[in-house]
Amino acid sequence: MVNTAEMKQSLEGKFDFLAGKVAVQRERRVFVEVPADRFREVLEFSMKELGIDWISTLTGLDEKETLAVVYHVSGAHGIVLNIKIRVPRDNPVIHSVTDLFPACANYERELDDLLGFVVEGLPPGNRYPLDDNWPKDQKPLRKDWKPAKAAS
Amino acid sequence: MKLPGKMTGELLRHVLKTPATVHYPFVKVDMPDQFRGKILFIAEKCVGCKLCQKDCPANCIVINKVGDKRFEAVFELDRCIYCSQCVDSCNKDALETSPEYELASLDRASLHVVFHAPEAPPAASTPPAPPKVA
Amino acid sequence: MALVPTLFYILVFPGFLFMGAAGVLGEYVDRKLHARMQNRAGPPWFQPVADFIKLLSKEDLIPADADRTIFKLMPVLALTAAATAFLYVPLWSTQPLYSFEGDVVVVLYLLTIPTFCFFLGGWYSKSLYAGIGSMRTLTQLFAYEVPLFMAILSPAVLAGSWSLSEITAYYQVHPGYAFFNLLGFGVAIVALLGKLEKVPFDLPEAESEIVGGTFTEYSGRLLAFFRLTIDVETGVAASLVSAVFLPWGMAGLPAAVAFALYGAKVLFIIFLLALLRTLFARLRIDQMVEFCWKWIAPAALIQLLVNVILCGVLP
Amino acid sequence: MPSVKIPIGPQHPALHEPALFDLTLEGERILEMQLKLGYNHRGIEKACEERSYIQDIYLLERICGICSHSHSTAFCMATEEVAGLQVPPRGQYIRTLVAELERIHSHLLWLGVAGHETGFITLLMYTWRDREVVMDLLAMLTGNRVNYGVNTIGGVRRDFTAEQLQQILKAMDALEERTKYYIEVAASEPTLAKRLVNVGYLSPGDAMKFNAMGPTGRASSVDRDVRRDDPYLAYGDVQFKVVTDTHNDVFGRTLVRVGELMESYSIVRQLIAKMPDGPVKVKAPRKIPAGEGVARYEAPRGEDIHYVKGNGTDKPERVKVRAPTMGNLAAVGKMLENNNLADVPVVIAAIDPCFSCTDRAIRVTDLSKGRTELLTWKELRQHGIEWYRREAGVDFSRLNKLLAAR
Repeated sequence: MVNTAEMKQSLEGKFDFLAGKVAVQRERRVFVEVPADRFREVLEFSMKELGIDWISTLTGLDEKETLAVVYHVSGAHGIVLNIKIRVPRDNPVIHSVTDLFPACANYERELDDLLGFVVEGLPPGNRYPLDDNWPKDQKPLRKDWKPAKAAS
Repeated sequence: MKLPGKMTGELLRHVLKTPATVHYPFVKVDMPDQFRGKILFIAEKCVGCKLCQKDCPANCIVINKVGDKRFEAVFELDRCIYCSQCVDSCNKDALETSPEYELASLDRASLHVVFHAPEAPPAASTPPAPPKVA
Repeated sequence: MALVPTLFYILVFPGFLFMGAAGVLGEYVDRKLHARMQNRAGPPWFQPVADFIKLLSKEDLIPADADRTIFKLMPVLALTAAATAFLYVPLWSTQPLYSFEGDVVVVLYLLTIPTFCFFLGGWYSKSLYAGIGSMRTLTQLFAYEVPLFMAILSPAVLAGSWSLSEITAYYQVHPGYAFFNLLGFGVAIVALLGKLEKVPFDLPEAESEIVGGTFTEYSGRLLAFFRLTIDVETGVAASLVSAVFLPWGMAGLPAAVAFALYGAKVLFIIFLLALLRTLFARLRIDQMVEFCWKWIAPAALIQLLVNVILCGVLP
Repeated sequence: MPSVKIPIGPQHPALHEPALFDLTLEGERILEMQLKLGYNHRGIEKACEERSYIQDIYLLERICGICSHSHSTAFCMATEEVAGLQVPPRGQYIRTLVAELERIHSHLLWLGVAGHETGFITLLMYTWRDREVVMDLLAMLTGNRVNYGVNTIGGVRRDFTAEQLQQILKAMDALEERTKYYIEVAASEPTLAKRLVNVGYLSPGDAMKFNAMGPTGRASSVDRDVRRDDPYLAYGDVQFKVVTDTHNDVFGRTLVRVGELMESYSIVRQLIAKMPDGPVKVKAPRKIPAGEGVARYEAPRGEDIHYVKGNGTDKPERVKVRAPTMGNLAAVGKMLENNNLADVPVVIAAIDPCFSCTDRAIRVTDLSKGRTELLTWKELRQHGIEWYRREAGVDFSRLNKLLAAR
């Protein structure tokens, strides 16, 4: 099984755009940022070589100019690899990874509903977690979305 | 073949044992000393820093200045989640928890508790006891 | 037959009033034992009465689709049938209030009538849950009724009579012979669980599956009557089983002692029922039917055969 | 044979909280499940961004009433990672202790729920009575029975006295004896086994494919436990066994949970024996620097993950919570597949989902006919009736006619 240092080494060695950019925050916490178009390659490499077989969740982030997704993946070795990709705010298209991780469908729907990502290749299903009546253009987790003042 | 009725002995033994439950509204269980029940406010100690008001997750505390170094506290107990963070936040020990837990009320107004500033005796309106269930 | 004593028998003792009181007391004992076996405090002594009075004071709601006549008639009919059966069961002497050759069969059939009333009441309330509950009631009936009949009739076979008073009188003469019927006693207790719709055979009213089952649409007085019917049925069935299977001390004792003995026997049977319903998980309907036909019915059949053979062997 | 879509929920007698399970059936067989979630969506992640870190602890603690400590600990661990705070060892041990007590109470609760759903009320009453021992312990230690509120950024809010620790040890002995008894009952009571064995089958391959976590996965041989794989708090200092099982059904999940109860008692004893002295918390700044942290936590139901991103103010930039049930939902679909529709309420009830942590629902889609039908509970029951007619010879055809007429 790989350890944290080997994972860093292996990722930096394989992908030149990651050289020196793999951040190890502490033992078993690896953070990388990859270009959106190379993400799939990195993920498949990790699954093949780095013992990644488990997706914990996806986190969507609103970073003002861009939107970002963090894929929290891990494996039997317990190392959490956090792969971040950035997409432009006006065209937030990401590709589904449900073919690799079938459990991922609801996490990707959540990105769509709460942050307005467009997930390509997502299997059809109900929206999650918002109600069917919720307006499609309201994305609550975007920073510019403010809830109506609650009547107190 | 396994015979059903594994628990027979256990059940028969318990017929004569004291039950584990109590007849609640008539018999009350005492809460431990450190139980986080209704919050009490000691107006004499308050210096008006409003840290409790700021840290309250439920926004149920309001500290009002009523005079020179005199402060009153207004608690909305229907919103309080009894986390006692305000007790931790207070640097002057002006807040403390009490083991009182029977706080349900049919009248929402009774859950609006005002702890008056020092001159007047701290008179908390006590909510009526919950309706007795026969 | 004098009118006044007859009315007294029917209405007060051992008729409606006594029987209702006994049934309610039986329910209390059952619930209390159930609770105490589960280490709970259980209800106070007046709880069944309080429940009954509360239900009486509530509004009767009848679904728009339901057949009003049958819907209203069934609780009354069920209670009447159960109450009538009480008059034919010997309590603390070999002599019940009324007796004739063949009354044991009549009592058994009278005890079946409430079950049919549950079925019809549920069926004609046109509720889905009640419909399913009704079907389950009937399915169960076919599973437990035959073993119950065989089990209760086998002591009668041994005694050579279809009259309850003669059966009890026979066992007064031969008290030891009652031990031959122990298997039948067990079968009767298990079948009673089905008749009284208690766990593990409470499928007609399994609340986590079909809400209220047969009684889903019933409320108020009508539900109170149904509940009382079950209480009275418990009393009658327990008395019948005690008279047939535990026939000791039915004659030659002072009235008070005999009555206390009768009470003890009935309480013992209620205790057994409470223990069994506390002990098990609910079966599915297919498992229930399978269990009854695979184990209970053959056991009852063996009991019957043994008694037929004993009949020829014993003096 | 044409397939039919049937939804179960959002309001349903077998569900304790709103959820909609959309099932695709072929005849009686369930082909596929889709979820409609969100009935309990409370916008907690958005609310966290508008509150300070201290307020967030209590908000996140109230995501779920059963695994409240899991959420608050995971959030605190993630925040401490961002802020670079090191919780003193005694604080770590106290957090771990409460975590294990919580696991004990959650598993005992589950055992009772399993008893209730199978109509075995006695098991419910006994396990919940024994659960009171843990609840009382937690009330004594933390000041409340459910939302313990022991965590704060940088440590814990309360220290435990030696006397209290002795009381815990005493309670553990009593509970261990009871648990052994329940293991015996579960293994030898045939009426209980009839309702649990071969219900909700999930093969090891599918469990891994759908990332089934916690006892659900471990009952299907998925040997994953965050406590061992990614040690946090004081789990690196204690010895324990990860309980797995090969039954792959509800019965296996029961065995895993009671096995974990036994492990938890041993963990609690080790923690108390090794409990270090010293402070229980470090002072935490109100303003947390910019940065991100990920915390994984083995909650009683599986892996709970929190992601916290700070931006230098006293309010987090982003908090992401993934509760264990959410991760197990995909596997739930697999469990229902190839089961009989008549058994669906039992299967759903037996997986012990935490509906508050995750919202969910099922809708059934008719693949062969390509039509979607909304079937009500009564129509579902009708399927059950037909099944019983075929399998048990119970004829419900008259009832079916009645249903068709309505």
